[in-house]
Amino acid sequence: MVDLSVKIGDITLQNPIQPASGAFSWEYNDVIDLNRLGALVAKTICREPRLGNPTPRMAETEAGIIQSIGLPGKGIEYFVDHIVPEYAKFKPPLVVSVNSETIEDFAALAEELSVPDVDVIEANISCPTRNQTGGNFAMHEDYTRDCITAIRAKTKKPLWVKLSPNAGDIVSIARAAEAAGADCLVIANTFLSLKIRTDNFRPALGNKFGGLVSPALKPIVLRMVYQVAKQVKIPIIGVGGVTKAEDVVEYMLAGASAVGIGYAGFRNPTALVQIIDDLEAWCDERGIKKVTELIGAVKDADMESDPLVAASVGV
Amino acid sequence: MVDLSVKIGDITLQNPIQPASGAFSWEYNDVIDLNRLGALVAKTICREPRLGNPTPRMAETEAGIIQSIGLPGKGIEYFVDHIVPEYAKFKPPLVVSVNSETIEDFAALAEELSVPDVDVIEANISCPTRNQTGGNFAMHEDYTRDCITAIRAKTKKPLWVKLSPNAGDIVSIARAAEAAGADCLVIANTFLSLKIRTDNFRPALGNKFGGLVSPALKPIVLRMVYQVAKQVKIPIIGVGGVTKAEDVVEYMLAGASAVGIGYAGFRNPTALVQIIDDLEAWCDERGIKKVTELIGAVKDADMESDPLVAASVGV
Amino acid sequence: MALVTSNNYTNSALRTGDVDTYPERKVGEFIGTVVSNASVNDEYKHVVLKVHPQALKAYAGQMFHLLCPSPDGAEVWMRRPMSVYRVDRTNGQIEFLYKIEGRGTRGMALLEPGDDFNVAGPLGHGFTLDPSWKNIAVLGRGVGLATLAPLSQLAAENKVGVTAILSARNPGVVMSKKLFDELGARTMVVLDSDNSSAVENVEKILGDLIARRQADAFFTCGSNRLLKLMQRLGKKHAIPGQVAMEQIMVCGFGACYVCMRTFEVDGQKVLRRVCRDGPVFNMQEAVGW
Amino acid sequence: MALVTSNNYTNSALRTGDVDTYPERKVGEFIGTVVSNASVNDEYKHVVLKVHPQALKAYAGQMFHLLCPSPDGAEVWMRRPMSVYRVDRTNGQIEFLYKIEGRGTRGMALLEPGDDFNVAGPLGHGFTLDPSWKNIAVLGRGVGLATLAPLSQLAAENKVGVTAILSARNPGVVMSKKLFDELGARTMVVLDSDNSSAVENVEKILGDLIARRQADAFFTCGSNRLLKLMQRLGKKHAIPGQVAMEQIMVCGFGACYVCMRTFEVDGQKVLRRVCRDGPVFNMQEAVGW
Ligand SMILES: Cc1cc2nc3c(=O)[nH]c(=O)nc-3n(C[C@H](O)[C@H](O)[C@H](O)COP(=O)(O)OP(=O)(O)OC[C@H]3O[C@@H](n4cnc5c(N)ncnc54)[C@H](O)[C@@H]3O)c2cc1C
Ligand SMILES: Cc1cc2nc3c(=O)[nH]c(=O)nc-3n(C[C@H](O)[C@H](O)[C@H](O)COP(=O)(O)OP(=O)(O)OC[C@H]3O[C@@H](n4cnc5c(N)ncnc54)[C@H](O)[C@@H]3O)c2cc1C
Ligand SMILES: Cc1cc2nc3c(=O)[nH]c(=O)nc-3n(C[C@H](O)[C@H](O)[C@H](O)COP(=O)(O)O)c2cc1C
Ligand SMILES: Cc1cc2nc3c(=O)[nH]c(=O)nc-3n(C[C@H](O)[C@H](O)[C@H](O)COP(=O)(O)O)c2cc1C
Ligand code: FES
Ligand code: FES
Repeated sequence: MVDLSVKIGDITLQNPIQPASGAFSWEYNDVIDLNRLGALVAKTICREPRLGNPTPRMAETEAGIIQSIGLPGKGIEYFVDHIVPEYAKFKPPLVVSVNSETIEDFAALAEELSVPDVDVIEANISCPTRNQTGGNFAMHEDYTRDCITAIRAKTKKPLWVKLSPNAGDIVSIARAAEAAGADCLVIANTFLSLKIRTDNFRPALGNKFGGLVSPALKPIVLRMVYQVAKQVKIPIIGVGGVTKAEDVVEYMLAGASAVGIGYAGFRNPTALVQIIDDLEAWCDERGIKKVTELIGAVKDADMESDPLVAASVGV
Repeated sequence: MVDLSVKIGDITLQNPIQPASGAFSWEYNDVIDLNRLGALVAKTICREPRLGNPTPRMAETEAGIIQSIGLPGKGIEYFVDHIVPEYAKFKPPLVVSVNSETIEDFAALAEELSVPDVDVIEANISCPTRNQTGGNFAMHEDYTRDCITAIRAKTKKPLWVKLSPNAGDIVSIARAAEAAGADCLVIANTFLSLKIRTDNFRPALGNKFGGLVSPALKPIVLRMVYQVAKQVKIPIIGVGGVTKAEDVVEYMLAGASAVGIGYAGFRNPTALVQIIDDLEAWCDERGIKKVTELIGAVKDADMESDPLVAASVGV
Repeated sequence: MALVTSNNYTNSALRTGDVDTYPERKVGEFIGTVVSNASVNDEYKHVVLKVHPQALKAYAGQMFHLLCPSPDGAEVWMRRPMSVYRVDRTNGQIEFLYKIEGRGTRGMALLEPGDDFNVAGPLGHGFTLDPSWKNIAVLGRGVGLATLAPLSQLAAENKVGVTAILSARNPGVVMSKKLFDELGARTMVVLDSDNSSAVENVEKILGDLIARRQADAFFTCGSNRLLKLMQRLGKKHAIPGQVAMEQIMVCGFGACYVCMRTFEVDGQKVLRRVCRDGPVFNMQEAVGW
Repeated sequence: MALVTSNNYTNSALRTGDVDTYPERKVGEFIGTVVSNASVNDEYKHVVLKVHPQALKAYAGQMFHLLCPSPDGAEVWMRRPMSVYRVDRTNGQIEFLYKIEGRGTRGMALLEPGDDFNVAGPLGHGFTLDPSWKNIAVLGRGVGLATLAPLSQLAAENKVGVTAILSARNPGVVMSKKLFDELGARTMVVLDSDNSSAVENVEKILGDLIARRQADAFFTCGSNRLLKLMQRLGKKHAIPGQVAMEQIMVCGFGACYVCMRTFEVDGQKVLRRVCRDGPVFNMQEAVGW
């Protein structure tokens, strides 16, 4: 039977499947055994208690949804005192996602979150509806470097950095995060989007803009993972449009060490566990002994470059 | 009955529906009456005859397709002598899309294409599979400004500029294009993407990377149109995921003056003409006298900003 | 043509006969088999599903999150929440009463006996009955009746008397009267068509019930106007109440914070999650809907 | 459950009785009505569609571009090209013979009599018969036979004799023999299971035909190996030939340049569009497939 475990820096995950931040909570233990997951990822927490954005916070689009939640939460104190202990009841490592408007506070939060039951700090520097100098630092190389440098100085916990698909040059931003001390890159957050209702001419979301979530986006995020994997040494977690075991394989072939899953768990609450089982079966059928063999194993070295040759073979 | 005509600079289109470059040719007259369209848009032409990319050039994804054609064509001479006359048989204005690896050649091509039967030059500075300093200038403000300035100096034809959704800050690039003399912005080209086959671990396209085309992407492109429309004075043509009349309305509400359509015409070869009819009916049902009333008419001025108020009304 | 499950997604939901490998579950993802899916009137249908026994734990006011089939060959991307209308433990069936609104419910309307239907639940906190209550007053309108109907089942099981006031546009769209009747409730129908549904008239009916001590608690769903009325009377006469709320949902598990409604608790406005903190809430705390 | 057309897309295709507002059209988007969709064997099905008269202009070697229904509730994003298998002008029907391969053809396999099926065509250049030809030799395998079969119809109409060599894995998957037979072709079956399909044996059969002047022209589709054989023999004996090619398509109209194949013309390799320059090409020019 295949060994599904993967290493993200010093952390070993029993398998490469984890939830995506914001699309998960310990409350999912109602429907799946959380001890089966590679990691547990908490919703992004901010310092102050926040109400979040005006409703509606979700609207269906032609092929997916847009959502704009606005990082609601009860603040960091409540989080450390009441929510971390909920996650601590389970065995997989706990990844705590954090966001702040300022670099100093971001670093301070990371420090305060570095309590024993927290295993990883995930810096969500890519919340699409925050502005680029306040919370959405991942749009720029410099902001990314400064922010991650500051956080790195304040915590010894493994530091994962969630990047933005809205950035034009994700490779440079990824390299900046790596250089500043990130242990892993999470690629990517959601795509800044807009839906206007044609019945009343109003934006469909209370917050106007929202992040697009759709399996349709997987080829874009996969391209980003592939490009970044060729340019950095730290591991990558691919997030975007994973809905089945083959998608995990595809991300790993492109260079990811693990994946995060949001939408699929909304569609099928038991999806994450099933994807673990399906991935195991997929590897076993092909005699793959360790799932890590798949990482970066895309066969892209000997592609036919002559169109005249290519167009005379196969379909 | 509604007046569907719109003005793009000095050019009047009988309606706001046109094909997207590369997804159309005069050969579509086999199935629809081309004289019904707002404009005719030719496939991007380059100077030299080009074979294009190795096959396969298209692969289906979970919710759309990726494609990488590679701008094949018989070169500019053949184009002017044989293809322009094919389009000239029809009444709508002819938009000729052009691309080059260098700024000088780009400008020279635009000049050579400025023949009487050509009504508009569309500078495709956003071909996703070309690199950023060679053909895909729309990833950077500076390259965009330099390229459009050079072209503007060489042609008096209306100059439309097709932007890239892969750029991180499309507003700045749009403003650069406007400042350099663009008469209209076409937003946007395709999203750089990758698909890896899990059966043989190989990229699905002969050219590895391709552009993603999917109705799923409309909310992203719509957001770009909305953002740019607030910051420029020249008209915008929205391109991406238009498959029905309501999508035209949505783009116009966001600030577009017209739309370009690719995928929908592949799915339903008669779609473009039907969308014109449906748009007319949609306007008539609502007593809209001129379709131009819709441009930028999104009601975004008085949105409820208090989440506590928003969450106590409606669904 | 018959649809099978999409290859793009996992298929791990429990079917009727499946062994549950995670019996600790409070909530399941189930593939029910459609037993019937009949029209109630022009706007409403009633679907009966044979389900895995785990799904039968549902009680009044709880909901399921439904993966509606596509009405048109394009995917329906989000689940739709629906109150459980009836739990038939004897036959291993659950039922939903639904209004054909948009794409999701249009997809549901296409279900035929024998079809699969993926439902997740039961979710949320439903209605609760205080042992001291002898008689309750239930006031609902439209699709709200689907939510309130199983309350009469719960009440019957707990030997609590029910007066159900069913509000509707006209006699043709009165719903659930039979179900309430069968379960021993006293039902009264008020209509827009003869003006009996006017707030003043409903207020009078409720006033009578209060006077006759037939209203130890209030229950409502489906109309903001009727909620306001019950809140006012409840406050005045110190009658406790529960209201079932609606909001657009994504997860259904309390994780995503999409389904927020405003409540006023100790003079302070707060947001709560309909899916997990509700859908049934203290009537006096609900700000509106 | 029955599918209707997706609201996300236009619905402007011509149904059987519709007035064509653009009668100049060479190509139509049609909504045909499924008359039957029966299995031919384990892998192949045969669908018969009632269509608008404009669709009946199709002839041998031309194709339609099919908007396959979803097999699984997730959209099928691209049309699939299929050769027209038979045009039945008397009954206003067109037919396709297809192999169940992937999602698109699995969706097709679900079609039931009475269902709508959106097909665009006829597209491309089909087979042509030179008036000087008296007898032609047709060699096909697998799904290639679907493309070649209507050639016998064309030949019959032009009073040209046909010898059809049908290659297959085993007797169970031989197809179209009946159709060829009915239209007066001489059919021969060669099989992998008894080794009669080996290139040497087929070469012998073709050699005989050539010797007996029964092969004024060659036609093939469905196997690269058989194409190479016919090319070689055709070159040696100066027998003209036509081959129908396949390639992944997007538009079907010649606009997108997705469907390219390599040809050698006057010693020079070029790319041509299968959808518009073909799908039928000069056999000697085809480089491979
Ligand atoms: C707790 C709860 C219980 C409910 N019980 C019932 C019931 O028993 N019977 C019944 O007919 N209806 C019930 N509803 C309402 C039902 O969920 C909506 O009618 C349904 O989601 C509409 O979906 P649609 O695709 O047909 O409509 P669309 O208009 O196409 O829906 C578009 C989007 O809006 C969302 N949406 C629209 N209306 C609502 C709504 N009222 N609540 C939540 N999301 C909505 C949908 O999820 C979808 O994302 C309930 C809602 C909630 C929250
Ligand atoms: C001119 C022409 C005529 C054809 N005639 C017939 C016929 O009469 N009967 C028949 O059974 N098949 C025929 N084919 C092949 C048929 O198009 C493919 O079998 C079909 O597209 C496979 O689709 P799928 O969704 O079932 O398979 P999938 O494997 O899911 O297809 C995946 C993708 O590859 C494309 N694709 C896969 N195989 C082919 C192929 N061979 N040609 C073009 N695109 C392909 C599909 O369009 C799709 O985008 C013909 C192809 C061409 C080009
Ligand atoms: C409702 C919702 C809430 C989200 N909240 C967060 C969040 O708090 N922090 C974060 O980093 N990402 C958040 N995301 C983004 C997801 O983590 C993930 O990046 C995205 O959904 C793409 O993955 P998917 O395609 O598997 O859904 C949220 C997504 C959704 C749908
Ligand atoms: C097959 C194909 C070829 C294309 N070729 C070109 C091209 O030559 N020049 C160009 O500017 N855009 C090209 N595009 C992009 C389209 O013009 C358009 O921007 C894109 O398809 C998005 O619109 P849609 O969602 O309506 O398809 C091409 C798209 C496709 C699918
Ligand atoms: S729907 Fe996700 S929290 Fe309620
Ligand atoms: S499929 Fe578009 S050119 Fe052939």
